[in-house]
Amino acid sequence: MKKIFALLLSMAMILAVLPLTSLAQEKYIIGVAFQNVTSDTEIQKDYYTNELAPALGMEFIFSEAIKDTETLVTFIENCYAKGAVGIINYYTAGRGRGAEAADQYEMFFITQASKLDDATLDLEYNLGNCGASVDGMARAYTAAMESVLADGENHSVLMCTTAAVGQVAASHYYSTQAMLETMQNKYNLTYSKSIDEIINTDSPGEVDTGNPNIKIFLVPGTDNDKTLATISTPLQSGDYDIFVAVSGYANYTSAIAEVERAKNMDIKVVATASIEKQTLTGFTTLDPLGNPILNAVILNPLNVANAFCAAAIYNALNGGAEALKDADGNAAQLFVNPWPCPDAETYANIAKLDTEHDTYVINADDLQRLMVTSNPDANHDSYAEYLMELADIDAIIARKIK
Amino acid sequence: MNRRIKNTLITLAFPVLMFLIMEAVCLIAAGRHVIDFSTNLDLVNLVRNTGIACAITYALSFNLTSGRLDLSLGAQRLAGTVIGSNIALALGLSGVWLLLFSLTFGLVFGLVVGLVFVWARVPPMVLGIGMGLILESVVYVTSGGVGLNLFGVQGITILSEAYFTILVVAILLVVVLYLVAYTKFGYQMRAIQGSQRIAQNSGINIFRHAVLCYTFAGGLVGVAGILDAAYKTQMAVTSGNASSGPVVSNTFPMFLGIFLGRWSNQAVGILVATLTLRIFAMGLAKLQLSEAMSNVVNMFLYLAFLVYLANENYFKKRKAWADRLVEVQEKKSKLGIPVEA
Amino acid sequence: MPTKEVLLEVQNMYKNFGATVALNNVSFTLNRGVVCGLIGENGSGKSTVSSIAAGMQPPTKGSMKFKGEPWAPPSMLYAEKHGIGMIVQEAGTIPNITVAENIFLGHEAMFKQGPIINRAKMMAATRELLEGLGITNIQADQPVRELDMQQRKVVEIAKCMYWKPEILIVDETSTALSQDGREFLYSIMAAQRDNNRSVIFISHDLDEMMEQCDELTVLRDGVIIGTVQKADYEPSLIRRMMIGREIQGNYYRDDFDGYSDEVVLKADCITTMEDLLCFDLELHKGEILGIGGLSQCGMHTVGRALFGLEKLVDGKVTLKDGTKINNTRTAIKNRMGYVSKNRDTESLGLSASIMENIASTGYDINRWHGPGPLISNRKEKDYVDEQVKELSIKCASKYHNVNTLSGGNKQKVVFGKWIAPDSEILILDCPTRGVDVGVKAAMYQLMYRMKKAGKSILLISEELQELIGMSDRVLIMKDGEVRLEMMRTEGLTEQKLIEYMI
Amino acid sequence: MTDVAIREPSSLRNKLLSVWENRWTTRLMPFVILLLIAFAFSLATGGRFLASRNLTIILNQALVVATVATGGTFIFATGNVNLAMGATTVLCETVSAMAFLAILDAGGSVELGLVVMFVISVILAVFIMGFSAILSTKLNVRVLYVTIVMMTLLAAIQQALLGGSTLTIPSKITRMLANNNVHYIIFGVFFAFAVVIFHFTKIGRTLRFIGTNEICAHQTGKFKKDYLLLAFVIGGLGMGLGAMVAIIRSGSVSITTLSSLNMDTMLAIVLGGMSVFGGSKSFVYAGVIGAVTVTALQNGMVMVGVDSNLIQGVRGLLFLLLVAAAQKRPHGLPAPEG
Repeated sequence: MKKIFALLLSMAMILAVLPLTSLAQEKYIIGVAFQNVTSDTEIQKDYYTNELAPALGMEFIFSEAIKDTETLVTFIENCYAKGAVGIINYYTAGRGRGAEAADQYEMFFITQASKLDDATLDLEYNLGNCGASVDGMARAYTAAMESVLADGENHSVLMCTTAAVGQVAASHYYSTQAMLETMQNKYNLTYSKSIDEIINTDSPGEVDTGNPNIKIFLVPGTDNDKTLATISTPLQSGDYDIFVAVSGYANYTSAIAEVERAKNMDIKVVATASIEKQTLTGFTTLDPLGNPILNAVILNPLNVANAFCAAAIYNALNGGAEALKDADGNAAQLFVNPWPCPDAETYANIAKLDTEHDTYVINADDLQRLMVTSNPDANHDSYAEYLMELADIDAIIARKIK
Repeated sequence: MNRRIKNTLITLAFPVLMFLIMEAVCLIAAGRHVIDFSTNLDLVNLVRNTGIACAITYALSFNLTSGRLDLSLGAQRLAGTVIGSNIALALGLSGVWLLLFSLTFGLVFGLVVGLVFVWARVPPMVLGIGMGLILESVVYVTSGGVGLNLFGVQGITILSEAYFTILVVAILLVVVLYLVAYTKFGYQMRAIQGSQRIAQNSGINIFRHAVLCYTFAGGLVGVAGILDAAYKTQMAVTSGNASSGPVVSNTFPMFLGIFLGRWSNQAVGILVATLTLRIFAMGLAKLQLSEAMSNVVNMFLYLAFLVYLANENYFKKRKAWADRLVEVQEKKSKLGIPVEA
Repeated sequence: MPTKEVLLEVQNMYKNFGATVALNNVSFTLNRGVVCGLIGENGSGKSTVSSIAAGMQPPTKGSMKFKGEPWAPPSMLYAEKHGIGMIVQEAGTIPNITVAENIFLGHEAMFKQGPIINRAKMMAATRELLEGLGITNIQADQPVRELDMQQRKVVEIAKCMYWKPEILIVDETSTALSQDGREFLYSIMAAQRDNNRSVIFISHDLDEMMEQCDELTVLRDGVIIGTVQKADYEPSLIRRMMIGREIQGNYYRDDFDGYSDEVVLKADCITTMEDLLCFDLELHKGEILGIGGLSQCGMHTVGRALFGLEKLVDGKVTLKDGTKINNTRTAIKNRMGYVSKNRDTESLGLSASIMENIASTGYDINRWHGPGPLISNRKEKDYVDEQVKELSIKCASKYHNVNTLSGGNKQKVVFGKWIAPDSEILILDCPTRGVDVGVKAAMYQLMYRMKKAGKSILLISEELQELIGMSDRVLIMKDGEVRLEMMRTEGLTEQKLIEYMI
Repeated sequence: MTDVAIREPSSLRNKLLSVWENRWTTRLMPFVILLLIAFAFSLATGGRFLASRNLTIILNQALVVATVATGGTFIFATGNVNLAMGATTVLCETVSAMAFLAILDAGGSVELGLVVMFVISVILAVFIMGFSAILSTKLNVRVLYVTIVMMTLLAAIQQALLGGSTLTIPSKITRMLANNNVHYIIFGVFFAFAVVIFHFTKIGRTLRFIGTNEICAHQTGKFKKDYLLLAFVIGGLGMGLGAMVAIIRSGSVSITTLSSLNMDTMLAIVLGGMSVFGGSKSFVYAGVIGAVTVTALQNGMVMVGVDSNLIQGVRGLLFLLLVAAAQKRPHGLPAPEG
């Protein structure tokens, strides 16, 4: 027995030294750590592979759904093993430890989140965040709420706040805050508790608005069977005619349709969504009372964030890392402004975006502006400025949709 | 005849009693009814959840009663529903066709797992994990990572109608009742549960039987999957055999169902048990307990039931022990041996 | 006498299990309307030839003819359907299903009516069958777990009779039956003969065979010694044919040395949930105390109770120094050992190696110097090697699994397990069951050597020959009580013992 | 005759069977599999796979599962399956992290915090496992179902404690621990302890014998209720220490942390060559070998460029094939566990 193992071991060693397949090294290998694998993930993958990869000379490795910091660190280490030089991370809770791991293996690291992790700001390879701008989100939600409250009637709001509690997801927190403030200004409500306290209560319940015919009901927690059961009670009371969801809204639509049919009332739906077929169907399909299922949407420009992240890593790889740091040399916090979309017509145009080369909001040509090799003064401020430009959806439509 | 009536009464007592208890608790604690009849949303939720849980529990009962805990049932549910429905959608079909395709593909994947079990003859726990991982990958690849998206698809609302769901559950009940009580398959199942050796010696093909168990279980979870996906308009891809979570938590209604089966039969018992537990869950939701708290309460109830089930004849044994002692005293006095106090 | 028509013909049949030869060129014929008895000691091959005829296992060589046609049944089901039914010794019913379902196990399709199996028709057929056989105390829809051992055997008999077998094979079933159960069996066999069909009745109980069978074929070590017709039955002749071989040396003990009257183990009016009620027993130093009786007489429970395996409702089991034995750990700490009747399921770890099995009693003995839990591999190896050499256990290596050994060697491993820690008191429950003759002789010599070394042995056995041959003192039990106590010196004979057994 | 007919194996097949059967083959098979995997991947990646940095990466990744699995082998040896190993480890991680942060907030020193965190994690894990064992033996509910209940109960308790939030240990502290190889020391000490107990003491032998034949063990004075408790307690020790290794590696805990740990641990133990029915074919290093094999597979396949979601399917397939190959194919169906 021992002889066989000795033989096996030595063979393995010899073959290991002999590099049989030389790994073509000219492409930058970048790891992309997704948090969820859903339909919009596939759209983003197409953008990465068809548009960003050729333009930036990169090769992307896509992860499975990463739900905890261990898996994120493992993915980063495995990417390093494959020769990756950069990581784009979507798992916000793991951004601190992820930045550290990437720094240890000298890989540039950028996360799509709205709030920096202060412990790892100074790490050399940590390029910071490029996430939804919190006040952008707040502005978008205020606009969306105002569009559904425009008729001046009394309205009551049932809202799924998902990860707002404790600002686990900053964008969720500020969207809820925007809703509460809009309602407060519209109907000059006096909340018995501070808005921060209201958002941070972790059991579902009605908010004390001080105005009997204006009701607000908040449901925290991830969307699953339990949240579906919890919203049934307030929903079927018929008191709430506006439903707001900061993440998925699709799995509540059947329940909403049921109540609309039973109570013969229209429940308007306001939600965060991404540019994908499902959002178009939401606007075009009619609910039992003949109104569109989806009334107002806050669109997350996912591919914009992806383009900036990839470009940031590209610049860092080509000596432009310092330029990306913020004023006092720390990791940057770039904000992508969501696009408010109050109705079907506006979405009809937006839907045409990001379908193929010409309609990508940031296609290969637009990228030149971000790449330090073709635009030497691409830096933190120029990125921020470009991002502000992209806040205006109408300008983009005008430019991209001929 | 009165034995049959008595049994039916006992069987029905469980859900009715649970409803009354939860109604009382909800009214006192939260001032709400367990089931709010103003809209039929609660009714739809109750019927759908019971239907889904009942289908999964039937699927579990086929294998667990023969000592096989199949951890790949969740992945079979995912594969049957996503792949089946996607193919139906591709063919331009909708509505009930989605149900039929999910059922068919559930049966197919159940058959695959059964055949692998009979060929590889690895322990069921190992088979479950292995096949669970494989099936989840197959679903990811075939659906291009998108899973099943029914949002806005016409004609699927029928699948979450209360009456349609009741009809589906009724059909499941009849089919399972027929399979378990009136077919050779059912007789053989009980025989194999008793002793695999004697059953095999009496000429029963235990391999064919195991494959049938896995196949029927796959079909049932396919149905459960589409009923769930139709209501939530989507079913996302899972990884790390996370899809086995909901399946394992259905062992409670299964044991309760087998226990209730004493007064009727296993098929009716499992349906009644699932209904009882869903009413209980609805009550907890009405009390607006957080998800964590309702899980804790559910598990304590499950543990208490398991303990009762394991020590059911505890009192019978103690009584028999006492009777035996009396016999000893009599014998001793007869033999003239001094009887201690 | 009905015309002599040959029903079954067996020609030059051989069968061996690995090394042991079970059947050695066996040929015989069975005529219609005959209750033929196959008698012989354990391991004589009587069960083997019948189980081959009933399709339980294939012969290694040789052929059979049934009603003139060549006969090689692939399974018991096939044989049952085509005229040869068999009742086996071990339990053949499934407890959690009803009597009807047991009887028609594997044949449910017979009651198919359209798409469903007609349960009512199955129940009716069962009731009709039970009434036909005069069985009244068993209901068709009763789950078998509610029946006691007797009734379960009766159900097995009914299951067999449903197919109206041309040949009914009854393999050692009577030992499990009470008196009325046996009467029922004899009536079935008589009915079989009157309907011009036949029975093969297998037992090692000579008196029962002589009473019930028209002819007796005697088997010894896989060879047919001869067939005796009912007219010229003569017990001593048959017994000599059964045992016949010149016993090399003293197969059993031939000495009459007594034992010391020091009591090493005492059962003081013990009562268990079943079987025993105020039962007393004393075991002396250097004594081989034999306990005999039918298998349901409670003797096995005595063995288990003395070793702390049965919870005592009342009374106590005490050692010489008064320590109470209430569980196996205390028993073993006080150097007791127990060999169970069901060797493969209770005395051995089949999937473990010989090493692990024998070493399992030596964990505290083979410590790696000092009180700690550490075990010295070297001491443990010697502990096992000594037993393998001492008992000459035939095995490729002590690291091989026990399930690769023959029956005899397995029993040696069990003995080794208890002899290695030098146990003072050994409780042996049917120690030589299913063991070939050579190993039996070795075991008897071992028991004798242990007695001479002052160890005490409680020998529980269903074989009267063994009890008579080895015991200093014999207790015969029936229904949980000692009916007879005889000393070796008073000349033990089967006749005297059997009277008190039945 | 009670002996079942034994087929007359032909000489070649007999020789093959005896090689397959003999003691050392079954023990070394997992090593061979690991070597073959390493060999295959180093071939495909031109040696990058065997680069020392990558080997340390694999070891680091496997450490958590290896620690928990080493504890798990004690439970598996008795022929019992425990579905709550992952939930127990994560709950210990949560409670001990909360304690640590509380001490830090209250101004206590880091060292004190670490010691308290360490002690709480181990004691809580041992308590949970001991409680499960007693629950099973005293109230005679099957072990498998007790663990199903515990799995959900512990996850619910963690959710009640944490809600949606994530606890983070300051990375300065976890980095300091990692640089001093504390996680290697934890694993090393526990593994050494486990090897001694499992292979050189009466406890290890008894656990395996109970796994082989519970009744026979009882008749040789070894009671399941005592040794099951012991197996669960040592298993708990592994989980408490596994929680510490996890904290050092990731430094944060949330309700989704290590959600597939239980499955990975069972995968590792079985892939390491142990039978799910326990018994004599159990050895304590199965957990480690299995954990390294699973991690090497994952790492290698990423390097070779297999899509992440496909990797899982390949892992499942290899798991089934290796287990089927390593066992003697039973002629009936595997004995029921439910």
